[in-house]
Amino acid sequence: MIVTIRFFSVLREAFGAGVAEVELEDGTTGKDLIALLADNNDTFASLKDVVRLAVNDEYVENAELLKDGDDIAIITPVSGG
Amino acid sequence: MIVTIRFFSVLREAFGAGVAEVELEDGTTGKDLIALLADNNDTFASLKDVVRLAVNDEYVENAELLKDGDDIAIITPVSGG
Amino acid sequence: MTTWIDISETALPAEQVHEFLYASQGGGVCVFVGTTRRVTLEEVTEHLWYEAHNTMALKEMEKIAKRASQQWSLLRVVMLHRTGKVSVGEASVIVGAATAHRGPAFEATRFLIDELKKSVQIWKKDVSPDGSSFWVDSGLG
Amino acid sequence: MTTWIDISETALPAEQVHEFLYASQGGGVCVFVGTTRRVTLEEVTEHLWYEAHNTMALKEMEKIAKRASQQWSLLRVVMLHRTGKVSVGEASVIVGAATAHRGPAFEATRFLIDELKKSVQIWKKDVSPDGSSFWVDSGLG
Repeated sequence: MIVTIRFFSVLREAFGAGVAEVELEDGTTGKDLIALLADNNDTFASLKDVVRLAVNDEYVENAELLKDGDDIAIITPVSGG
Repeated sequence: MIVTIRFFSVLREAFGAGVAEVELEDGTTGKDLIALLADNNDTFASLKDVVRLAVNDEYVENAELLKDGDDIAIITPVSGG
Repeated sequence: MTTWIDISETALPAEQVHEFLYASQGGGVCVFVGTTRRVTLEEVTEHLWYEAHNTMALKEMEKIAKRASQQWSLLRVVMLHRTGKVSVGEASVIVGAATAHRGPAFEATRFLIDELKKSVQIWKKDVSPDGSSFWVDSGLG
Repeated sequence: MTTWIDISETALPAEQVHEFLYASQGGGVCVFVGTTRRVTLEEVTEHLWYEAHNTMALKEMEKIAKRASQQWSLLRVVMLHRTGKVSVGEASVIVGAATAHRGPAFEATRFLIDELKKSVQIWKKDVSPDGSSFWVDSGLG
């Protein structure tokens, strides 16, 4: 399956892009995706316990199964205002 | 002695003027002035326990002696804002 | 602390109040505006009419700003009051503070308006659409 | 309750925020503005740079406004955030509320900014005059 992943702030800079299309195996959960990204990027690795995933603009539990076409935002601690 | 008396809001309307020049006997205190004004005006009479006197823009105690040339403001409960 | 304290008969300049407070280069700005409310306890107001003992009122506002600056670390303070006719939906008073952080901005601004209402020598008359009026909290029974 | 919630790359319109809130015809308006502070813990900031997940951030601001309206009786609520470069002394965020009386205006406005900072999906980078920068409270050690 193909999903879209959106990165912001620290992660956008760490991955060098704000949006990426990624091919994942069927059955991949949010938790699996976090582990995958942490394996590939040191900055992500150090944030893996504080990031939250949002699918199609709604936060999801890490145990949730991802689906083809999901638009996944990786939300790091916010600092607006 | 001659003093200037300034009225605001309810008292300005009750006395029909914002400023009055008044001749007072030497030795008149703030308390005496309040009694005098209360005798002459019913609205003032009903406010006599809540008004404060200011002489030359500073609040004074009612026991204070008034002096020739004093500029006396009669301050009723305020309601700005 | 830099202050901007004034009483005027013209509309209060919200934009300039913001510019003045932002210029502190602090991080937090709080502004409170009192506006003429259309309905109070089911009675309709057409406009409010304000009268001030200007010289005393300005001195009193200066004192309040100073007391605020003794309690909080304030970069800039604004206290502006309008006199004369203030129609429904218009501003009669704007107070505000600029600070490094937001907590003191809120606290000081609340203090400024609470104290202004308690002690500044300004009086308010409520005029209804039928032309009847009364002085608000005048002390009369 | 009428709300005005937005994220934009242009300067935040203080004057229009005031007009919008006054139009409630209530009696109290409180506005809080976050501006770029020049000095934080002795470090000088040249500008802040904000980035948002716009769609999520707008939804989150709507939720916060709704929660505020459940706690206080609010006539109007504003929540505006700027993105991109925000220089020293410029506004990055304006929140505010119009109410019948002043207490709830202050309390609701404080709630709006506190909750916005906690949960709205916006991130801030601090850029110093020498060009160095860091993402504020990013979660990195």
